[in-house]
Amino acid sequence: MLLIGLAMERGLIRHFYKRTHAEQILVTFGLAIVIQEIIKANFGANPIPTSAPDIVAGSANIGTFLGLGDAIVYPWWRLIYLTFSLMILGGVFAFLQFTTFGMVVRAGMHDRDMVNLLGINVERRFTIVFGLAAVVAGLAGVMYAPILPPDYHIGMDFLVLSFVVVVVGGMGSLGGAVAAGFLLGILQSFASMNEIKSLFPGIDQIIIYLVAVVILLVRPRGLMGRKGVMED
Amino acid sequence: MSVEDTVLHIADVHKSFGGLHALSDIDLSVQKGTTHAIIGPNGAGKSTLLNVCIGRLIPDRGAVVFDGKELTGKSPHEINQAGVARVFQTPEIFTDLTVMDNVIVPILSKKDGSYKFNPMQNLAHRKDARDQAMELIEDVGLHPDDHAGSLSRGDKRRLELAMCLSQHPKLLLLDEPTAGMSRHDTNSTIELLKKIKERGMTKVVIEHDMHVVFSLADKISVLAEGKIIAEGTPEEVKANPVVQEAYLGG
Amino acid sequence: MKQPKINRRDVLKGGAALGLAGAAPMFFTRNAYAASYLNDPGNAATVTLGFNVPQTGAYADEGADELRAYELAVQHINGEGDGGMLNTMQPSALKGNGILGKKVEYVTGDTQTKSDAARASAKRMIEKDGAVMITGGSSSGVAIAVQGLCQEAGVIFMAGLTHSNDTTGKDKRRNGFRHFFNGYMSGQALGPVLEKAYGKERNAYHLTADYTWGWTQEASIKASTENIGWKTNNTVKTPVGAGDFSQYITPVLNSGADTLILNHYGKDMINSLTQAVQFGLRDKNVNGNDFVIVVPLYSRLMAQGAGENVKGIFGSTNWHWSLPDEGSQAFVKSFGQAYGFPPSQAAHTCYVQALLYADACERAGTFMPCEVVGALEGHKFDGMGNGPTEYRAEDHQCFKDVLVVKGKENPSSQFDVLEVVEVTPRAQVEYAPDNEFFAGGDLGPCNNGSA
Amino acid sequence: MNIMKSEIGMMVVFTIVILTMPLWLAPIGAGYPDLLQKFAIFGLFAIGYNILFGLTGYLSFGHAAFLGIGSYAAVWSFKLLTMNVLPAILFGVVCSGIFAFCIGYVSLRRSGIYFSILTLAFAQMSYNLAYSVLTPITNGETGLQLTINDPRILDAAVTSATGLPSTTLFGLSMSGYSGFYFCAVVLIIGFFIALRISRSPFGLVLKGIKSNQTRMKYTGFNTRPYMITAFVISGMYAGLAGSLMAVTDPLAGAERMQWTASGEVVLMTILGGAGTLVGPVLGAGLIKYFENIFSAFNDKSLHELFSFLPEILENGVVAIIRPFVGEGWHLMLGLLFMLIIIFLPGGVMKGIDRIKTKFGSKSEKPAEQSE
Repeated sequence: MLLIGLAMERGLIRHFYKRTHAEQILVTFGLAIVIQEIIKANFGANPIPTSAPDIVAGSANIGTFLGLGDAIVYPWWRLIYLTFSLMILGGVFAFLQFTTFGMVVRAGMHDRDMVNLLGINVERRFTIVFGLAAVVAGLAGVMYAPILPPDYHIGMDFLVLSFVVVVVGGMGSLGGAVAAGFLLGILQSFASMNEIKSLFPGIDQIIIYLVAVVILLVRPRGLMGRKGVMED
Repeated sequence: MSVEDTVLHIADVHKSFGGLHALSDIDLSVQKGTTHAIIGPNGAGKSTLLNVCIGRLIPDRGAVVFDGKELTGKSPHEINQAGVARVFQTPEIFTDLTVMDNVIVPILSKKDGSYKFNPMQNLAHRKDARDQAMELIEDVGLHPDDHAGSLSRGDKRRLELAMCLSQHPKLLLLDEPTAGMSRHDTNSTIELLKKIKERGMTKVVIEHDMHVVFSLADKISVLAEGKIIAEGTPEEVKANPVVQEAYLGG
Repeated sequence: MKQPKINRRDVLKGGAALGLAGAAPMFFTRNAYAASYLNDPGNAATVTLGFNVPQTGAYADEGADELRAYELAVQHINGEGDGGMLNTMQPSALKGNGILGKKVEYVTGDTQTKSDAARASAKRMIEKDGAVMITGGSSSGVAIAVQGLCQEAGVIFMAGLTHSNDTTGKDKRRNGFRHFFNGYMSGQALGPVLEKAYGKERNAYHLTADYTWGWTQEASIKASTENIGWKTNNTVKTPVGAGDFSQYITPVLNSGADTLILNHYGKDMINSLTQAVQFGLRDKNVNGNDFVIVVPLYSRLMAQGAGENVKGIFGSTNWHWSLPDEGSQAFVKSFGQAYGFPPSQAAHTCYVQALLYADACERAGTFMPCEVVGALEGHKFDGMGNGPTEYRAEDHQCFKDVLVVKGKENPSSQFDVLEVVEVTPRAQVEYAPDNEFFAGGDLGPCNNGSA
Repeated sequence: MNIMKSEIGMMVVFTIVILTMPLWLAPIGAGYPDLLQKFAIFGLFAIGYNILFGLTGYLSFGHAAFLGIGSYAAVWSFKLLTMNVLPAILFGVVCSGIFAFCIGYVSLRRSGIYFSILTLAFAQMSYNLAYSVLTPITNGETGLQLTINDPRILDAAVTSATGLPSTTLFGLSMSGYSGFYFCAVVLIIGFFIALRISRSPFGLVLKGIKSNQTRMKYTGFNTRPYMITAFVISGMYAGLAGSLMAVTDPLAGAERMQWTASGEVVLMTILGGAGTLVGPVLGAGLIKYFENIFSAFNDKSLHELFSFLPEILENGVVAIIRPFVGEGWHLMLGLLFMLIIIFLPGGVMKGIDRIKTKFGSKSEKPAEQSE
């Protein structure tokens, strides 16, 4: 995953830093179609069942653990997934926040030329960040496979949603993305309840987008967006 | 001078960012037909003052009165429609358009600015606008068919000046109009600005270049740390010891 | 940039030129010779059929399997290969020399599982390639959209995989025919089997894909399970393509229900089933009953996608390659020889539809759609893998036995994931044409199209 | 004087090229009514989209919503009023215009990526609702179709032989070639309007907004109403295209509103050349051609195509091409897409301009982007 990410950045994406955002989006979209079709040609279009290791199969009886009877159960794998994502999140956050490397990258986001003038090779660091992003996304995919059997089209299903979450969270803000993810996920779950659906028919279908609209109108740069990122 | 001659009156304006007082208790009057220069060291609040005048920033306190009307709280396009035009420090022009179109847009603004839907009118037939634009473009020495984006920095400034002049503003605000220009270009710009003065246009100029300031200004206000520390004719200001200490000497 | 002046007269002149230019190519729009119906092959040596299947999108694998079946059917009709079901079909007017002596040619297209794309593709086949019959598809929305198009254009439509009641219910058309079974039949077939396996005292919770097919299936299954005494605890609609169903599954745990019915198909079915099993639903015991899950419509390809999780889960299917009858065996054999693995139910229904169309043309003695419709309406046949079958004249739905299947506990290969539990006889799944689930439609007159 | 620079010259050339499409597209397999109709309809859609994106630079990811609304409105007009296409088109354009005003009014409070996300969110909401909850109006996944029993209060009770009446323009059937010519005439009118807009003071204001919105504001322009107008106009174009889809094929489906459909028009515009007049039409044609022709190849038709080659060569060529056509046409599209963005930023029109300046007459300046 790291290698694919690095290769992609070196071969293609870096030539697009100077182009418009629209072109950046479009060229990666084109690449996504190509990769997707290659996967289809090799693995077929049908989902591939992937089971979690046997040792963590089944579900945990959280209710008993909390002393609430056996009413609340949750699959072990999802608990592992949750723990794992929190660890990755912490790692990425620490990396960007507390290392010099992260500091340079954040500075480069605001003003690439300035950082370059300081004699720091921003390009190389962006390559590494891109690779890192690919690794994190890849890990998410691997860990998610037992919950959602992967097929060649799975990327597209997540594309729009992740796009919305990042923008709603605030571009360039890790905390914002996490907060937006939680917020939208929880609201979606509430909206899926029959009691709420009977009050507002179809609310479960649109809640995410509705909340996205409201947030962007109230907070122009998303939940935790900072000035100067992706604004030209 | 009487109050009627005052075109722009900045009354008791105060603006702070966080804890920083960018402007405090600014009181300033600009007389009709004069060129009023504002000088001061970097960070003195000169650009902030201009931004308050054109509606980019809203003052925390005080008012900007132009031509008897209060501008505070009005949106930028309303302020421009009232007759205030501004030349920016880094030229704000339409880099994707030709020089001709760059000048035509502000000419259209008088009629179309607040909104006019005329999608079927052919621009090529607006001869009045084209002639007017052509005259101005020749005045500043540019070519109408050139692409604005490919102009030199100096030419871009001249283009922006032409764009502002095409609106016949009652008040023209100039933010360092000669910064980054060669001595030759600076001189021709000074000539151009003097020519405008003869037409009776009121100007407020922010400038570092003392050569420019003393050859253009009728009156100078000196700004330091958000306050006006001195005001008067060029000679008076030159002689003022406070100014010499704060600015000229430092 | 200089521009000439334009005045009103110029505009008028331009308009006149435009009118003239518009009129000229109209001469090319009609064929010179007269024909009695659209795309009449006339004296040509070949006849063209259009195979419209999903080649991209979620159902691309099913589409690929359908296309394999069609290619096989064309070979068999043209007298190539081992003949497949041509040898077992009863009665058969096919001679193995094409249809009416004309060699069968075919064109293919991608429906993308989208109505617009499917209709565009079908229109190309009709307008450009001269297809006299369109067949295929792997979802009800597309089938209904293409069926409507074929009716308007005036060609025959032989539906592929489409399970919604509406295809031969409220959206039925005279030019369209469906061999595949439907949601109501699934419900009728499953009811008795579920009663036998799980008893009369059950409390069912439905999760239903929130669109037309899901609703008709939910209604059908609900009716038949309530008929055997089951209570319906709740019915919850889930958005199509939800991906994560956890927020729908958690409420099931505390609802008091002991049976979960997943009215999902395709990816939704794979995901909801996988996740329901992970939440430990099947390990639970509610009201003294072991918790069970039912997936009313099975597809072998999708069952493969769900892997281990389908074991022991009941559902229904139109056909399965393990059926021992002569017709099924002949088809599985020639399909296996050509491609190296057994065919899916989608492949089967498409293959059969192609053969049935060819046979109807032979019997009608023409490709003229209205004559072919006449030959298919009320046609009874056997030896095609489903036992004695009838194309009912009133709604163009095939009536035949329905298979109830169960996920196999010990699969011998990746294709061997389902076992047939019961073959529900036709009488048990049959319904009156004006049944409440199918009412509201009208076949209308047939359409030969304008040549 | 360059013929392409003059308005009349441009219109005459465009009109001739469009109306003779059945002739010159036939040799490459695209000369049949349905695809020709699609060329015209999506050309119109892309022209309209370009008025927003090409002139003002605002990237909307939700324009398919207006296409869908136009379709639904037109089909309802067929069901309730009459099979005549004019009320349907009017109804479609008006409905999408109203809708565009509402969405634009809210979305245009933000710019850049935030504007894109807002439009995307609105379009996805429309799609999800149309697919499920609004089924009584939209007929959900199946799509809204005509039925024999529709009231059609303005039509006398005529039942046609096929069971379903077909859409007409005062008796002229709107399927087949006559449908194409109708769409083509609408396309030409739409093109003319877009041409005039781009050369009008209004158009110049929009270009000014794209180039430097700050300067526009400090030059006395209230940019918001201009933006909203551009948004509504392009929404109406989309509605017009949507109603024409219903005219040539009376069906409206929810998937017309999905984000992939919105993405498609972005691709068309950028592929052809955003901001150019002809580019979007070209891009629309290119993508529709790929979708309909390249996806239709199979082993058999490929072998037939290359049967003039010796057998070994034939098999070789087919083996190389096979993965890119038929079920692999998406691969081809993705590759083409990347190649154009990488090597021809600015789209096909820009590429043509480059070739022109390289080989063409020296006196000719590279065509401006604004054209």
